[in-house]
Amino acid sequence: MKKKLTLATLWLDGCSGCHMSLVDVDERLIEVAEIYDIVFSPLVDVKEFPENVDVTLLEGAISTDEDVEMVKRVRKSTKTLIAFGDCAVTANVPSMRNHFKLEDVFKRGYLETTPGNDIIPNENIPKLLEKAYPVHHFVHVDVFLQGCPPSADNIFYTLAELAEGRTPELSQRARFG
Amino acid sequence: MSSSVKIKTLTIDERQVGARENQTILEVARENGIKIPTLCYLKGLSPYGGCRMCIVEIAGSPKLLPSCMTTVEEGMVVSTNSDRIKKYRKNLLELYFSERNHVCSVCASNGYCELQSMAQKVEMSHVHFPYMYPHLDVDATHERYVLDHNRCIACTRCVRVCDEIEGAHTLDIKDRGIEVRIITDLDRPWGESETCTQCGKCVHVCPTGALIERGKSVGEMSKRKQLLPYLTKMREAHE
Amino acid sequence: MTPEEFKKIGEAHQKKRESFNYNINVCTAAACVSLQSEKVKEELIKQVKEQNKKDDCRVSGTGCLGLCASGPLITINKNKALYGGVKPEDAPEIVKNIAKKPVKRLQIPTDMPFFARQTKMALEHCGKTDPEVIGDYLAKEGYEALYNCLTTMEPNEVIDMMVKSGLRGRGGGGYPVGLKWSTVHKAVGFKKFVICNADEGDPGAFMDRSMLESDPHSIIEGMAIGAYAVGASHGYVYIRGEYPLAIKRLRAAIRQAERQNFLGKNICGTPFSFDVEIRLGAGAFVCGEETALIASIEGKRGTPRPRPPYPAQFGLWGHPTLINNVETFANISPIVRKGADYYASIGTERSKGTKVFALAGSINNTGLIEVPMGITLREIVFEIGGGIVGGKKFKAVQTGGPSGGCIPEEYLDMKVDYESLAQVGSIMGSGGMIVMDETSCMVDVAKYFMDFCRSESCGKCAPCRVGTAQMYNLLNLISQGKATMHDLALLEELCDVVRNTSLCGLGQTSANPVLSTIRFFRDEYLAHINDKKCPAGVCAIEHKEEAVL
Amino acid sequence: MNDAASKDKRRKLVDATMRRFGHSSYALIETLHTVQEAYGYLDDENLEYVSEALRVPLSKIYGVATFYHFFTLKPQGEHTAVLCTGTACYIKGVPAILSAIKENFGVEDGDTTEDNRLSMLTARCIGSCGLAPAMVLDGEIAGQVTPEIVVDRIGRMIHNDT
Repeated sequence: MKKKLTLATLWLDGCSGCHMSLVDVDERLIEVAEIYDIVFSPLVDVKEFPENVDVTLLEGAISTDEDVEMVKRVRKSTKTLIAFGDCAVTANVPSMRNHFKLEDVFKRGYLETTPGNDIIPNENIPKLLEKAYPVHHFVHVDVFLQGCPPSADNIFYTLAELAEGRTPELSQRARFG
Repeated sequence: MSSSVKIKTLTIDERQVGARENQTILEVARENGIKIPTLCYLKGLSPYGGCRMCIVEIAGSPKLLPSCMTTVEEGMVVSTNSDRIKKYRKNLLELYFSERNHVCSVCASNGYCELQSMAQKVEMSHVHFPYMYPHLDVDATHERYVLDHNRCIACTRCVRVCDEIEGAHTLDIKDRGIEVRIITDLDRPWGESETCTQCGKCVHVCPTGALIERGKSVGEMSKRKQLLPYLTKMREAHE
Repeated sequence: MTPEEFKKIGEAHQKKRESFNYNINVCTAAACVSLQSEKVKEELIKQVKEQNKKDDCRVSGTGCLGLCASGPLITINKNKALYGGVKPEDAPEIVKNIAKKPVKRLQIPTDMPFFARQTKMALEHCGKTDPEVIGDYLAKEGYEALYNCLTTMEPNEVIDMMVKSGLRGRGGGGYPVGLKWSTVHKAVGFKKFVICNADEGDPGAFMDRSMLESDPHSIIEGMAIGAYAVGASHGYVYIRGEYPLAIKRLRAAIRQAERQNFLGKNICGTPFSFDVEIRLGAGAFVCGEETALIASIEGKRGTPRPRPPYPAQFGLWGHPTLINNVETFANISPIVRKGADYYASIGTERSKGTKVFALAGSINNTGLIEVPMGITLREIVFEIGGGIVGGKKFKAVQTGGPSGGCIPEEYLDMKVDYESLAQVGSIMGSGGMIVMDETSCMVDVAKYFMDFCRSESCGKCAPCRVGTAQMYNLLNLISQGKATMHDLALLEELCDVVRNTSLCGLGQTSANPVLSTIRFFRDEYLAHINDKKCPAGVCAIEHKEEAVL
Repeated sequence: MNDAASKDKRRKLVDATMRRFGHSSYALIETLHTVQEAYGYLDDENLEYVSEALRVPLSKIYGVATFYHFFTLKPQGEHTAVLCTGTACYIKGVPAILSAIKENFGVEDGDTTEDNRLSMLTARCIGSCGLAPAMVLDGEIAGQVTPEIVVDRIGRMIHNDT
């Protein structure tokens, strides 16, 4: 029996749609479970990101200072980092705030569109960066899995190929959007 | 065609092909099933030579030439997909994606966009140049169409179809460099235009989601690609 | 009109000039005019009247003498005196001892290297004739070359002469003139055009302006000879809107040439007809590129189109068109008069003749010089140019403007010609030569030129419009000390993409200033990136650390 | 001359240019030069008039008018100061001059002061590199200027007519 690989999944500034698509591989989840041990994931109750993980599926853009810390930490302890879905690959929807000033974004979000509320929260929540960035703006990314969300087949194909030690050939399979 | 038109022979990707003397490399390549990517070229409109996707290498010339506007020469040796060209085409796509705000997942043309499919063809997995995130507005003043500058790649297909096929020349391009924008008349809202005939040809030749029909939501704006070939055929029938 | 007739006009004019003992010529080119040389001229005329030497002295305007640094300049051809920095209030003193010894404090030695080391061909008459009087030009064998071509030579012979002379385009590309002329000559077309490219968009280049202001007739004559050689009947001078004085002088010269039948119908009584119109540019550097210039003359946005087809076959309104630079046309009549062999004897093996350079920047003798090809940069900067201002340390000389490069000290002894400049990653360009000393920062210079290309890009093709903007942003990050080595690698990759995929010369050469400064001054880039320091102290380094890779 | 007459005189200048070129579309740039000289800037009314006369579409005219740096679509101040930002001028201290102008008159490239007295523009290169840094004040070239000279000259220029 080959030694089981460790798999971590997480999302930063994302909508968890990619994780839904991951779960969408349906019965093939069993095959995945045979190859990979999920050592960190929102679907699993683990607090600290573990050391030397084989494969990490990182969903979502980098929008806050804590995201930056997390992505650097993930990179340090992951062998193969997958930018999982368009938000991680291109910063997609989160980046639609980038061409506005930050204070206008706050005003729009907390004041103009929510009558009766006149405070912008800023205690013990992560500090928003000026702009939302794709993952490869901060760390080296090994595999770019495009799609919003990427199809379940493409996710499974990627995980299976990596398990065989091959780099997945995604260009003809996946695309943005 | 008068018989005096000379026939030229040349080589494209190691294949011998024949061509009439005034044909471009792109036309001859496509006649022989050789695929060359294009964005601003559209059969039926005058060639523009701006998007640079159709660049090819020609033996003997250090420069990469646009196949849409380079006419064939006897004995030319053309290569359309060397590694060097493939790399540049990918970089060009990355520049297009970094220039404006191309968010495919929420775009009306999602699934029908030529920029999106081109990214797949040239195997562009991600954009490694910094995104520029310019602040661009959306002109939704027209009762039937919307012009979204965030999705525009300034290929001027809309300008050319409005001028050459419809004849209204309502659309043109203003300013220079990174500031270029498509405009209607004296840069007034599209809804106020008196020259626009509301024919919609510009919408159906636009390769991306920059020009769409009002009311179309995400992934619903399929373009009637056969509109222009049909009109061109009808037009030639008249000549 | 036969040669005897226009020679007679020339001689009559010459006799009138010589009837005066003293001819006081005041430089009235734009640089001196901006230092009030017109007022100096009026004052001198007033003084000559007051000291009633009217029949003895004659005051007239003249073209650029080259040494703008010490303008306004005056020459008195009787005693070969040359005065610099003349103020209107100096006029009485000058006129008073016109016959005696020249005024010491104003005098500039005429044997200094700045003047001695020059070989004048294109600038032959500059400073010797009054640009607003055709008679002066005729007195110096003006239009004789045109007359000889029209009456004694076939168009092919004229073209062969250009081929033999080895003259290459002076606009920057260095394309052999003879080859271009023969291509347009052979092109089939019932209507052909000749265009003089006076767009001179390179910042720091002002030789075309000076030639048009000082000797417009030699340009007209050159164009007419070119038109005869290629079989064109109509010509345009596309000139920058920013040169009002040059436009005024050229317009007057064209009118005078028409009146003397050197332009218009049946020139000098021969069957050849040729007329010239002026077209104003309106501030677009890209219109220096041939196809963009043609689009501009056609009343459109100045956006280039792919070549081939070249304008020689498919040019203005689809007709075969010859386009050459001002300086190229200025070289034509000297070649016809002095012979192709004489011209070919000057310069290097593959770069023949002379080149006009506009010396500017941190150099003592700023101004125009015309030197034989093959001269070394050291001779230009330190001997002719008189060395660096304030004795500061030489750092680099920039040639070719936004398409050129910065050449460091170790190449000072390099011969200046098309090939050697290309080897050090620069280009000849139109001839702007900006000398920089230790106070200039090379990253800042690269950023300045990229800012120029970014705002002058026409926007038609993505590599140039987006590439230059991306490169400018990266250079900005570097100069603010916020960049990483990853950014430098991105910058170098972008240079390669933009240079190879851009549609026209602007995009293709926009990377040259960056590549040449990285090649020769990489340590300065590293200082900005790793040490967060600007060695020359020019860039404002911000110390906030950006959270980047 | 009251406004209608002067407008009429200026309109005649524009017509003259168009007539000189036989009202053909390639006379567009020359015509826009005349409009700018006569009216100081390219206003919409004139653009429509020229579009009609030369049979050039409105959008095409706007494209040409905004392509060239020399043309301006905004009314200009009474006095214009054009600072040359060519290479020779740049390395001799243009940045310092620009910030001095911004401090003293609150205007940057392409702006006009609120009191409409001064329009500040930059030019790529005005060809007076021998006198770098150079500046054009109401059409008159001033050479070898320093921040102090510039502030003084502009100040005198815009205040001398009150």
